[in-house]
Amino acid sequence: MLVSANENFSSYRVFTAILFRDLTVYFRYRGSWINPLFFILVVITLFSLGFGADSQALRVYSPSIIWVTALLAVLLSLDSLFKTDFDDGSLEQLILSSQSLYLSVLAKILAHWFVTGLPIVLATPLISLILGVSFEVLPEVSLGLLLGTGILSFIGAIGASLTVSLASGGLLLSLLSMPLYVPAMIFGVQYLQDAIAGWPLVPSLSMLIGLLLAAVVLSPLAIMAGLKLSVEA
Amino acid sequence: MLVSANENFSSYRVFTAILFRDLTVYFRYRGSWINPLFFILVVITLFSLGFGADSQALRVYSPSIIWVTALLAVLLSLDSLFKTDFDDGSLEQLILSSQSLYLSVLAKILAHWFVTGLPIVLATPLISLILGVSFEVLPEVSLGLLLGTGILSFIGAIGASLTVSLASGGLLLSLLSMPLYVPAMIFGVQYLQDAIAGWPLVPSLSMLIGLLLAAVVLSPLAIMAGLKLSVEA
Amino acid sequence: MFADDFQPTVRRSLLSILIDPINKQLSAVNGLVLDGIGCQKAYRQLFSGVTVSLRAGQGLHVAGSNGSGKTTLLKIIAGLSNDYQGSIGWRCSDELNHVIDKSDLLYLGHLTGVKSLLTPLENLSWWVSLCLPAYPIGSDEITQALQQIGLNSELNTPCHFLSAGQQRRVALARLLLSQQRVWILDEPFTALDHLGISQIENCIKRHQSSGGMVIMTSHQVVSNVELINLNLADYQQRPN
Amino acid sequence: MFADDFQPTVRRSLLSILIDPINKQLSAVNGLVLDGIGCQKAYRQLFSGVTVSLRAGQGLHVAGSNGSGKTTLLKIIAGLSNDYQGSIGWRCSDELNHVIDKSDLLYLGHLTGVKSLLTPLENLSWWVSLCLPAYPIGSDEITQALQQIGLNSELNTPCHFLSAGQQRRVALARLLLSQQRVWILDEPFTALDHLGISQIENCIKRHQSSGGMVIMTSHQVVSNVELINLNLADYQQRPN
Amino acid sequence: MPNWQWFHRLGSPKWLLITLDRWLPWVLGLAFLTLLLSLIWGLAFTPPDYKQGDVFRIIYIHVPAAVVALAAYYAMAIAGAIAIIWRMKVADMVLRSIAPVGAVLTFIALFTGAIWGKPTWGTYWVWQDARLTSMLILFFLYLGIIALHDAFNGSASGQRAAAIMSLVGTVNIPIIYKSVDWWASLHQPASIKFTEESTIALEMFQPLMIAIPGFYLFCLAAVMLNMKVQIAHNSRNNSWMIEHAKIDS
Ligand code: HEM
Ligand SMILES: Nc1ncnc2c1ncn2[C@@H]1O[C@H](COP(=O)(O)OP(=O)(O)OP(=O)(O)O)[C@@H](O)[C@H]1O
Ligand SMILES: Nc1ncnc2c1ncn2[C@@H]1O[C@H](COP(=O)(O)OP(=O)(O)OP(=O)(O)O)[C@@H](O)[C@H]1O
Ligand SMILES: [Mg+2]
Ligand SMILES: [Mg+2]
Repeated sequence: MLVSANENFSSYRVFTAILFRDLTVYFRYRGSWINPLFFILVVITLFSLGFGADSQALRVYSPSIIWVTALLAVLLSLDSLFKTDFDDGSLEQLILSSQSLYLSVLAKILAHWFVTGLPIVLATPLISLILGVSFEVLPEVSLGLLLGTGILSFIGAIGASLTVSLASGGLLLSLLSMPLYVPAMIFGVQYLQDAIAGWPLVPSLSMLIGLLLAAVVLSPLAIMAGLKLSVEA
Repeated sequence: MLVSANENFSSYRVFTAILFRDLTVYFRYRGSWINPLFFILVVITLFSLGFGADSQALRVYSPSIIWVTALLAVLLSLDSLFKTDFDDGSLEQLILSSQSLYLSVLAKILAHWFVTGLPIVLATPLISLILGVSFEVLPEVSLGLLLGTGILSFIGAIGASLTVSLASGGLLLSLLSMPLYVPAMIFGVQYLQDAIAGWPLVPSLSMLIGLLLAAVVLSPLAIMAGLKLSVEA
Repeated sequence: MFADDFQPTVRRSLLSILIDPINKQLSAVNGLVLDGIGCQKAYRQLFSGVTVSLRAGQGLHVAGSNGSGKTTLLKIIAGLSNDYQGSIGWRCSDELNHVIDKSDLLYLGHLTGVKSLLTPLENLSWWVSLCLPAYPIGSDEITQALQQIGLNSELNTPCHFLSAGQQRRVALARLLLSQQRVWILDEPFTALDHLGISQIENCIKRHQSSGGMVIMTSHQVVSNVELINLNLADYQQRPN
Repeated sequence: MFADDFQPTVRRSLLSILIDPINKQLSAVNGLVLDGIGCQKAYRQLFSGVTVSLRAGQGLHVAGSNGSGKTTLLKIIAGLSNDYQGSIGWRCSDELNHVIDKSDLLYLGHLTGVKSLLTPLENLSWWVSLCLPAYPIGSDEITQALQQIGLNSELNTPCHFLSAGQQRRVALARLLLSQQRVWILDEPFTALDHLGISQIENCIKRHQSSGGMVIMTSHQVVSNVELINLNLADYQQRPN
Repeated sequence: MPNWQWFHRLGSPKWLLITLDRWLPWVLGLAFLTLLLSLIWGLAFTPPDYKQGDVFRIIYIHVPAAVVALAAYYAMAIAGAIAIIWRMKVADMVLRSIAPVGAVLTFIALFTGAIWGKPTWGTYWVWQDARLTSMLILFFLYLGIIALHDAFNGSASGQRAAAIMSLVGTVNIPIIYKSVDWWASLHQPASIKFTEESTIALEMFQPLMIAIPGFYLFCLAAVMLNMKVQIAHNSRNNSWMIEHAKIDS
């Protein structure tokens, strides 16, 4: 009894320690959390620039544009998720820690999501404005981005863990993650389309939630294996 | 006399040494040159997926799509342009070399372009196929991508040199480069639109060539300063 | 009663016993056993048949020339590499137990796990929460450890401003707080000045005298610590 | 005639003379002069007034505890940092010449510039083309240098597979080919075994006897090389 | 007492190479025979389709290639699972040998499908069609696994990484299979059914039923060849391999 209570407490301590350390590191570089946001805004602006006057088309394609850009922003930032820890040996310490690596991985991804996914979600009004999406569906679009960025972070982290020991892993990461992202893409775009058109949301929403749950529960398993093999390499 | 001839020879030797070393490093990871290509293909595929059935719209927006994707592919790969050299101390040796840093920087960017820009240029037929761009304007589109990827590499390298000493420079790099890219984007998209529509190319083409020349001549100056600053930090 | 020599502090006594996975009962640990460890890298046998038995309070100095496989051996013992032959385990009252809990090992390799963006204080606190989550180590103790190892004015300077030796010290400060039974130190004296080296040596001695075990490598002479010498050259096969 | 002690090989004689930038004529170099070098980091004066004059064939051992500023001083001399007071230059027949050509300096710091993806052979060849482009050094000589420093079977193994000491050796092999007049070595003995250290010491001795200069740091005792000792502790200001 | 000898032998590259050498000619020969038979039957002796004319004959390449490409992914993922759970070197080799074959088959399915699409759908490619896209994704998945494996320069970590990736990639398989039923699609829904009446004419169906095993055999032969290459590469420094190479040449 005592042991298990103690264990729970120390798991909790490890989880928060990793979460807060990562957040400190991210915030010490002010760029870390502004960058993905800035990136998504610039790319979306570029797109609308490209679409020019045809605001009708822009509105029709906005679900795809939002998703593709969010995907790229997350992908771009995922490269460094485990990289710095690998380079300075923290990853070895993480693996050697007696505490559950599963929790550590969860904490790291969560911290990462706080500085990449969350700012994007919070920027939904701005994104909607640029793309001319009606403000009436703001809650629905935000919810979609919330679930979506979560899925993107967790799935992308698998690729990040597998490529962390490679010098030029950045693009290999995209290569590996893209196929895995497709299901999320399909349902996510579907959901946004439904939301913007005012159709019933339950089917696509439940798919998204299911995907997120599956990603949260299952992807750390693959990530743990990926990290261990990377340290061995 | 003798000294200067000798100097020319050794400059040449340094240039080729850097060029070939970088190419060796890139090719040792077979991924390095396949990845940007793959990336651009996947993203374009995703885009066309997003655009769905409306292949007419796809054709109209293909210039913007091509440019945005090429830009992202180059940006993604630029992160590691000086990073690995910085991390292992090669950059210090490069700066300490008695030979002109200007030439060294040129060689590094050229090597990088060979493995990112060139594959994209060579993939023009495939890109045109996916986006439904007519094969008749293939030479013009290829030329546009040739000039465009060159400009993107040189301008992006400025941001890369400034952010190389930062741990999470990747997205800061995008942030710095995006504004610099805007002129190139505008003229590049213009050029591709002209090419696809069969309009006269001289005005936009000459702008692109001018931009490339300016980038090749001027950006190494900024890059040299950026690298020296990064090593001191 | 059991494992008397493992009780320098109340804390460590927690670790000196082991729950036998089969009989689910506590048993005392007498030492670490390496049994016929061998490793092959790229079709070359680096070493084979490394057999050592380390009792509580003993230390092992793995010697060998550059590239002989010292780091490889240490990583195997630390559990960071699975690509080896032989077996490693605790000797618990004459029986061999192959489950080594990770909370009993402290590994410090060529890479130290010091984040250059964080300050020494933040770095060490993180490590304490990560590797010693069950112990109530407060921030006072952490500050003290850093000061003891020679970092006074630099406690709140991000580590990438520190010198090579100071960065190593941030990592080595862990030894002062460690509750782990076995220390695995790969060239701990790198970049340290004389004072630093003697501090670490004292640290190791104290650990040994409280029943801890040390496995280390160093190309420098380790003068003040009693260590069993293990020369990897003796375990190399002739190339055939 | 001039600078007799700079002519061990035909090649080095090329470097032993200097083109005076003002009078555009050749002049002999007698030594390196550091004049009142000081450096401040984050409002703290690390050292100040470091004044040394090094004659051809002499060596300087910069000593000091961890964090005293040795690496900082070496980087200043190498020209990698511009943030200092004082001046550095060649002494050419009693005059001071403040232009030090980069081709006269070899710097080897904590980071070595060895690419882990490339083989030792490729790494050294690259460095030769980069830093000694004017000399006809062939691949035979490069291979020889690597073999001499103890890398035989690893010539074509990517460096990230090599051990810590072997990687340092790849970098140190430069010393065997070097044509530079001044070597600036920051802890060259890190990770080396005894044989490696004595090899490097011999290398430095040979360089000195052919008129070269060495500026180095090391926390280990340098026994076989004659070096002027410069203790940075003597140039520190009391904290006020 | 079960005989585990074959299992341990599997770990011996020498035994494996010799076994492969023994079986390869048979598999290869059988593959060529069945392929030839099905092609001649399908191209020359089947009546043209009343709607599509002779174009439909591409089915004898397209469908087997698509079916085997998907099956190859299963086989690869299973090899990956074995490699992870039992750490068998052979499973790694199997995985790495299947990947390029699967990639090529997927490409063939894509290519022939595109060619077929032009006369029947009026376009080479339809983006919103889930089956087409998911097939493309499968292609990328194969390429990603190959690239990942090779990026580690042949170390054990690379093999594990590829195994993990192949397992993770299985999430796409149900989508590829179910896509036609889930989304309105231009593409044919599954018409070959074993439990109910097939919705395809018997004359067209029979050569197809020979072509599919033919492709399976051909795939097997290619994988075996690849494995020989893998073994030779992995054991290139071993004395027995050098002897073996001498005997061969
Ligand atoms: C690039 C485009 C295409 C792709 C990627 C593609 C892909 C596939 C795939 C993955 C299968 C599934 C095999 C299985 O069920 O295991 C399949 C089967 C099939 N395809 Fe295609 N296909 C394409 C174009 C076409 C076209 C244009 C036609 C004819 C109009 C066609 C006709 C069929 C038929 C009849 C089957 C067999 C269906 C069954 O019996 O299950 N396909 N294709
Ligand atoms: N893939 C490979 N190919 C060839 N040799 C390899 C490979 N991987 C490792 N090695 C060899 O294995 C050895 C690893 O040695 P290790 O790092 O354990 O040495 P060490 O005893 O710690 O040396 P040091 O004193 O230099 O730290 C090296 O000799 C290295 O050359
Ligand atoms: N931004 C900064 N803020 C505070 N201190 C700084 C800063 N930058 C550098 N320092 C201090 O400057 C010193 C740099 O020392 P340097 O790296 O030259 O030491 P060193 O003599 O080479 O030591 P070692 O023997 O450990 O290699 C350190 O004491 C470091 O704390
Ligand atoms: Mg070592
Ligand atoms: Mg130093």
